[in-house]
Amino acid sequence: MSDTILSGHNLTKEFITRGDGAFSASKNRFRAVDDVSFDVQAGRTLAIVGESGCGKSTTARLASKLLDMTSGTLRFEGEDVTIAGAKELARFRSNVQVVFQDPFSSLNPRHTVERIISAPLDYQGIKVPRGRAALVRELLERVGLNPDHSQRYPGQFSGGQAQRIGIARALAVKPKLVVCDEAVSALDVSVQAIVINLLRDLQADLGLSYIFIAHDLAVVRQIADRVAVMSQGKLVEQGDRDEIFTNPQHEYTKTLLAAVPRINPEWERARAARMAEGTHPDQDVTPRARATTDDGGQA
Amino acid sequence: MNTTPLLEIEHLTITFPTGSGPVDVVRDLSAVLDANRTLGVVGESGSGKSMTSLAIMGLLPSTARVSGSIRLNGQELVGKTDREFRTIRGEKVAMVFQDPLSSLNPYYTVGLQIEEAYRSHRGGSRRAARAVVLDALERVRIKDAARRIDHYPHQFSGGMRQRIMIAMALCLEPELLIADEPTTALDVTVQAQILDLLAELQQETGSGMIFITHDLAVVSQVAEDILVMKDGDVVERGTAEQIFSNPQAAYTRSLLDALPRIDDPFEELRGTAR
Amino acid sequence: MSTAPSQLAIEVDTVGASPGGGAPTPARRVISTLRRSPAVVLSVAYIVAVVLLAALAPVLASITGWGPYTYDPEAINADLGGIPIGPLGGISAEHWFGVEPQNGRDIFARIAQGAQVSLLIAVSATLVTTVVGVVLGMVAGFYGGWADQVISRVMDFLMAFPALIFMIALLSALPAGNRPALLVIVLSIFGWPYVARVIRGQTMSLKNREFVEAARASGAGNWRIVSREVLPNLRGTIIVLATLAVPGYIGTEAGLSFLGVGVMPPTPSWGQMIASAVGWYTVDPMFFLIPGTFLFLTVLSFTVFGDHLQKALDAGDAA
Amino acid sequence: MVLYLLRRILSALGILLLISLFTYAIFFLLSPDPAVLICGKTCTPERIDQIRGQLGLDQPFWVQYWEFLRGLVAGRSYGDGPSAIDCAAPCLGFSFQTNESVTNMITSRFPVSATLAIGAAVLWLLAGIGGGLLSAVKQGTWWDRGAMMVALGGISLPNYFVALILQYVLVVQLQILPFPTAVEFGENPLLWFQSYLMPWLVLAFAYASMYARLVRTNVIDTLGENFMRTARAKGLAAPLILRRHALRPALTPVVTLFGMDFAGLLGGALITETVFGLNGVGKLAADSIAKNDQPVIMGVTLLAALFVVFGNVIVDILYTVLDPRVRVTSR
Repeated sequence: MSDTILSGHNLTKEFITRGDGAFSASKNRFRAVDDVSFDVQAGRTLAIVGESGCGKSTTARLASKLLDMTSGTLRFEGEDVTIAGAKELARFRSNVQVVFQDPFSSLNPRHTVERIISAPLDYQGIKVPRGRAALVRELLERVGLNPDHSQRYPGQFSGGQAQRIGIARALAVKPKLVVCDEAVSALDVSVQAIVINLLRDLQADLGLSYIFIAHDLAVVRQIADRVAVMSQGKLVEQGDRDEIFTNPQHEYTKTLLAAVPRINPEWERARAARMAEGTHPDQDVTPRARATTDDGGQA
Repeated sequence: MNTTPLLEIEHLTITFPTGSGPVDVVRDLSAVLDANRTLGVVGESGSGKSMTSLAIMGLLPSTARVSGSIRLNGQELVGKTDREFRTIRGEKVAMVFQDPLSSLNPYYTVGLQIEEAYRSHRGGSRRAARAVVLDALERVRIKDAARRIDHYPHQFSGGMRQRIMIAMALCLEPELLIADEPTTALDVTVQAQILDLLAELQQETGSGMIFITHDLAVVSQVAEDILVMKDGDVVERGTAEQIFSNPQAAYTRSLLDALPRIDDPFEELRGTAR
Repeated sequence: MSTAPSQLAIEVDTVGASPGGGAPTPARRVISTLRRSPAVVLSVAYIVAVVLLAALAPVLASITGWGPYTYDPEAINADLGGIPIGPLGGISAEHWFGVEPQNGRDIFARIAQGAQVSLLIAVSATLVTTVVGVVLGMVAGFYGGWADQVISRVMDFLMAFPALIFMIALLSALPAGNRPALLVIVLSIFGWPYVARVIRGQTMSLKNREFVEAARASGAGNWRIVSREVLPNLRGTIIVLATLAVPGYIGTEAGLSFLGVGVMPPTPSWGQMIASAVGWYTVDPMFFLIPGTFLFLTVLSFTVFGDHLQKALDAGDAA
Repeated sequence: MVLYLLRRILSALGILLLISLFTYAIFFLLSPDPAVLICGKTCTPERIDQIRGQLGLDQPFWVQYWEFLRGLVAGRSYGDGPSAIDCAAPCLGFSFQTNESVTNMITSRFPVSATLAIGAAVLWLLAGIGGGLLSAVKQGTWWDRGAMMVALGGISLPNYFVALILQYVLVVQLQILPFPTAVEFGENPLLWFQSYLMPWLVLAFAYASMYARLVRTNVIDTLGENFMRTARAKGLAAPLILRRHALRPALTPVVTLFGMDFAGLLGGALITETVFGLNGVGKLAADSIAKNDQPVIMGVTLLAALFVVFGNVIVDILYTVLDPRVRVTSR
């Protein structure tokens, strides 16, 4: 039985938008996140899904304290961190890290990979006895990149590689929870699969918890333990993965699931049968091994 | 049956000069498409799938070198001048792009942007063209079309903008429609609507369609024939059923393996592969 | 995930092909791009020459034997109203660029001295406006809120000012004092908003980039984010703005001196030399052509260099 | 829309008020006593006091400033009784040098500055937009390179230097044009045209260069937009694509720039007017500055500020008309 690591209660975030048209100065309140509650279990993954503008990314920012909430409470390991002082915030930051959607935008193009990955240590004043360079090499290796590339700049990597750098950065302070905000959305399918596998391996090895924000239900199905569905700022349904996918209760969840494009199940079955028979001449080409070379991970 | 197919591409190669010598973005591509059928072109970024469609439209940058043959109803397109291509574009082949917001000119109403496509080929009065535009907007299910015709692109949602792009493409009733990642920028529910719409319209008009996408699940729903591309090469071709139930190329298989599924028949298999 | 724009496939290749070891830093790439352009090389060579001319003005004066303030009655023809003796405004082995009509001061010495004055004013004003503009622009762009409101209103106000007329009026009303210093102050007051406006805009867009959020999530405070994440990304913009500000200030200083409210005689400045040549342009065109050409080429060189720098930096960002 | 206009005009008036306050304060603080200036060399302390009283110079700063503002709006009279001098609104006072009404001085000079500005604007818009557009379309050709080189020269050459070269070549050496003189159009249209020709050219050259560079960049950027690809994919003819789809997005920012530049020039082209001896507002400013004629400097500065500030307002309004995105988001 796992413990709750992070819980949000009745989280609400309002933005005040100034009518940005030239003719109005009226202020509008826009409720991006409306009374959202969730628990993240230690070592597990909570996925938050929804379409664009549903408030899932704002929820991620509230959960990682990148935004201050309008109301609600956030607890980390039972401790209220809704309003955190400098000390509590520092502790929170060393426990909760974020991986962002756009691998290039989230890496400072003017910094070397080593500087990027060691930045959290630097910002939090954490000393590394065996040296930062050594830790960075280790982390690069851990996420499947060439440790000799630590002096390169982000622009010299492919999208999938850049996203691994973002993951390595998140791991540098040994966090307990990683918030992945659309972390695989910008990647090609084959690269996506590798990064998802990497995230799963890291979870198994390090006991990480994830909040996984995504719009792609098929991806969520692969990684989530629990799923929360959001629409227009509200959390419309929440449950264990299989429950949500096989027996959705809310109308919106049903619509969402129905809209996901599927391959003809007969074709899928036929292929599965062929694969099980092992009739393929080059059976050893697993997606992972294959795609790693495509991604250039260890190249 | 010995009629000419709608579109015949033979040994198409597209080359770009770069600082480090010429690079083939498409190599030796051949394909055939008949009216009322859909050809899916699948590949990841940089596979050259979009270049092929730009070559059919004559919209490649002037530095591109094209060899091989593209025949539309038997008429050779490779080597045509920009002026000659004008009678093809819009009139015979129309295109729907990925990002409908940046593909529409923000300075003009959607009505005018559809109307100018129609009038530059068919001429006629603005009043007559407006009726055609209204009809096109209604066919793509834009509610309150009579009012919306005078709105600007930024006043529409993403899905609505893509409908407008489709209306623009269909107002001249082209024989071939090229849809280049038409649903990639859209939410999944909107994507489903747009895919339905495209299928319905194709049934009405009987045009051929080339559907370019990176998404295998989407292409499995819309296309009868499929080309799988990688780094400018066609690695596999076949009917949708062949590709999905019995893929031959290792690359196709790896793509299919990597594809996350909403109802996953391979759960256990993948589990062991890990 | 996106459809390939024309170069995508090609770019992916070149990224993959970069050598394993010491990859070029962005700065080195920009410099090597710039060195390939002959226009840039010529411009930089000219700028270096003018800077040397300015720095070595006293040395050069002792070599030629003519200082900027020394009269040479022998070089002018008093009977003809004081026009220089000899062709082309009296250009000779002794006076390399000829002499001024009426008093026979050596033009080469005055050009060199004028270069010193003009460059000093322009570079100082550039330094002041860049520092003030970058600091205020970043504060306004990063913090937003009332800080932004105050700074932006002041910027609007200063930019709505009819700056030239006002500068002239102000300079004419101000006591003589240290003219170059006054010029720097006046140029800076009206110059910083143009820097701040660009920096503010860029800071606002950088602030929303994910790497700034990433730094915040990593535990960085505002100061660290500004100095370590935002500022390095403004470096290129700042360098370009400063490079293009120098010719602007050189031109404005020359214009003000031309109108008689800038650098005061006898201290030479290029604009003021042209002004004093106005009365002589029919009989001694070299008198305005020489300082005018120096002024033109200096402004041109800085502009060419700035333009190319901007292009090279933009290209570097796109890659 | 009305509300927006009102707010915009109010804020413009606010800025004008601030500018007037600053200008007034600076002259109040920095200038020598105007009474001494007016009085001349043979002056008794009584006479000075009398002048100060008449001009209100013995009043504190805020009173003087308030009187000045009131004079602008409602007119004022200096001194009292039969010796009082009336000054109708908008009253900017009287020149210390000539005793002329500053308002009259400015209105009589304004047509010259306007003529200069309009003529130059026509030239630079034609050359700048035409040249920039052609360069963009023929990007990389010899025409493009040549035009951009000329434009680079145009933005780097100080206009008084160009003026001197032109005068030297056209007037002194080639004798194509006469020495510039101040002639009314009615007197001698040809001479009038000839005397304005060089100032127009000089002024237009600098602006045309700037505009050509801007237009070229904007058009090239627009040509790379996705909607240009759509326009081509529709099969539109190349001229229509250029005219309709490229030009409007590319030229909209130019409208903004033009509004500001033209407004600035209406307030007087100081250097050009001075070099060519054109009796416009700019030359008036330069002359009054040289003679320390405060009321005139104040008047000219305010006029220039008025044009710049309201030029800004007009440009903003125009922008909302030209760019539908700005127009409609506001509803």
